[in-house]
Amino acid sequence: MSYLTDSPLTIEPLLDEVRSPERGGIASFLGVVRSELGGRAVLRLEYSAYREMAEAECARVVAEAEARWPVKVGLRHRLGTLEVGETAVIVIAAGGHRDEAFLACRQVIEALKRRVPIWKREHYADGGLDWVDPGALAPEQG
Amino acid sequence: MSYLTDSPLTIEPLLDEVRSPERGGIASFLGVVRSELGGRAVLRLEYSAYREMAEAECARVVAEAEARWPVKVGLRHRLGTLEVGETAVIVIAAGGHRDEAFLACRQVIEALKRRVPIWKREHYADGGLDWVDPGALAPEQG
Amino acid sequence: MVTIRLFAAYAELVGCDTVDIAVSAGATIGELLSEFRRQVPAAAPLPSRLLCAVNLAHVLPSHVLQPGDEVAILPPLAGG
Amino acid sequence: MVTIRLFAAYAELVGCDTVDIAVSAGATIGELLSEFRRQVPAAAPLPSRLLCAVNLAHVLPSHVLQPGDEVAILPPLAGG
Repeated sequence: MSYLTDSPLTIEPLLDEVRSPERGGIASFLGVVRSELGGRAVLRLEYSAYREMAEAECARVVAEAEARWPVKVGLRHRLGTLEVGETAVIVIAAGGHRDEAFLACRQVIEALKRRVPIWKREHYADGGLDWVDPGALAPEQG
Repeated sequence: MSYLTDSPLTIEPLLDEVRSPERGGIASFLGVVRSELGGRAVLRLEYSAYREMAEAECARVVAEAEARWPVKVGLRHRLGTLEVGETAVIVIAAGGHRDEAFLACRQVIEALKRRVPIWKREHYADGGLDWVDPGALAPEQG
Repeated sequence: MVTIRLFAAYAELVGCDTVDIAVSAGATIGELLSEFRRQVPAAAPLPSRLLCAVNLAHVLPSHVLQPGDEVAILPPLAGG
Repeated sequence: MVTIRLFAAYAELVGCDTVDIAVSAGATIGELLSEFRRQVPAAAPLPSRLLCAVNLAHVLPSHVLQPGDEVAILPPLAGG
């Protein structure tokens, strides 16, 4: 099983991986390529990663969430070139109740953004091209 | 558009209703029929509603979330007989960023459970049959 | 005369989906519920606090009824 | 000799994916980074604080290197 993929992401297959009759609450998050960043029109994004470490760090993030809450976590991040509107990441947390599902889902996407070595380069409509540094954006951006 | 349906729920069509190039963060919640409640094995659930009011209240819940946060909300609740593992409700909140998506999604499922006139009767493996009263369960149940 | 709609567990307990209750003009939901309990013996097992809706929206017991209102008594909600 | 892997913006800036840096046995990541800046002029534009990983896990500058470690310098993370 790999947390990274070069293929388009859809939620149903990942949902099927975490569903079970004991898990009545399933929270999920999809990160989608937005059409603008910091006021500039975005055409597409190129995601790259330190693949071996990203896989290892995703596994740790998932294991930590599953140890902290009674949930099963599904996680996939896409790499390569993504057009505006395409899904870059999916996190799913399935638990007995919605509290733990929401908390674990949120925790995993926050940890992924903070810890997993993935980078993106944005291609702007004005012809520009920039590596994205979330720390350089306004706090609520990204 | 109706918030209630008698057909099986899948997330993709509802996702397509709320996706847009400006909405980079999509949080969702699926409520699934659990195999046990209060220690008793459940076979299936029968959902019924005060349909006209449930539609009106769902519309109010969605409008309130969309007024409070910059999000587009999708909401569907299934009625009729559902087997264990089937999806009873889907909430999706799509926003520019994940904060508002998570907050709105959580708010809508909490408001639905508190305000929308829907009822369920559980059929147990031991042959019993009970109307569910979430207030009579332990606080974190349901 | 006000028609009260009943649902789910309460419709089963009382044995019908609607009941007609005679109340004076300008009565509140609280007064309607008192009349309902007096005129319908099968309502005895219902809890003392009842959730009510008028015209498809939740209301408090102090809500004053208008002619033509659609009134409903709602069992504990269990959606989701 | 330690091989440092570079990625994304940093690989572009420095102009290569790996650089070999000579350090003494028992050096820390902080000492390796100082050597890296001294031995590789192209590293000058990199920020003063650099995120590092050893053997596929994040480490602090005080981390002591072992023979055979896989060392990486990571640009600001931007997944999701």
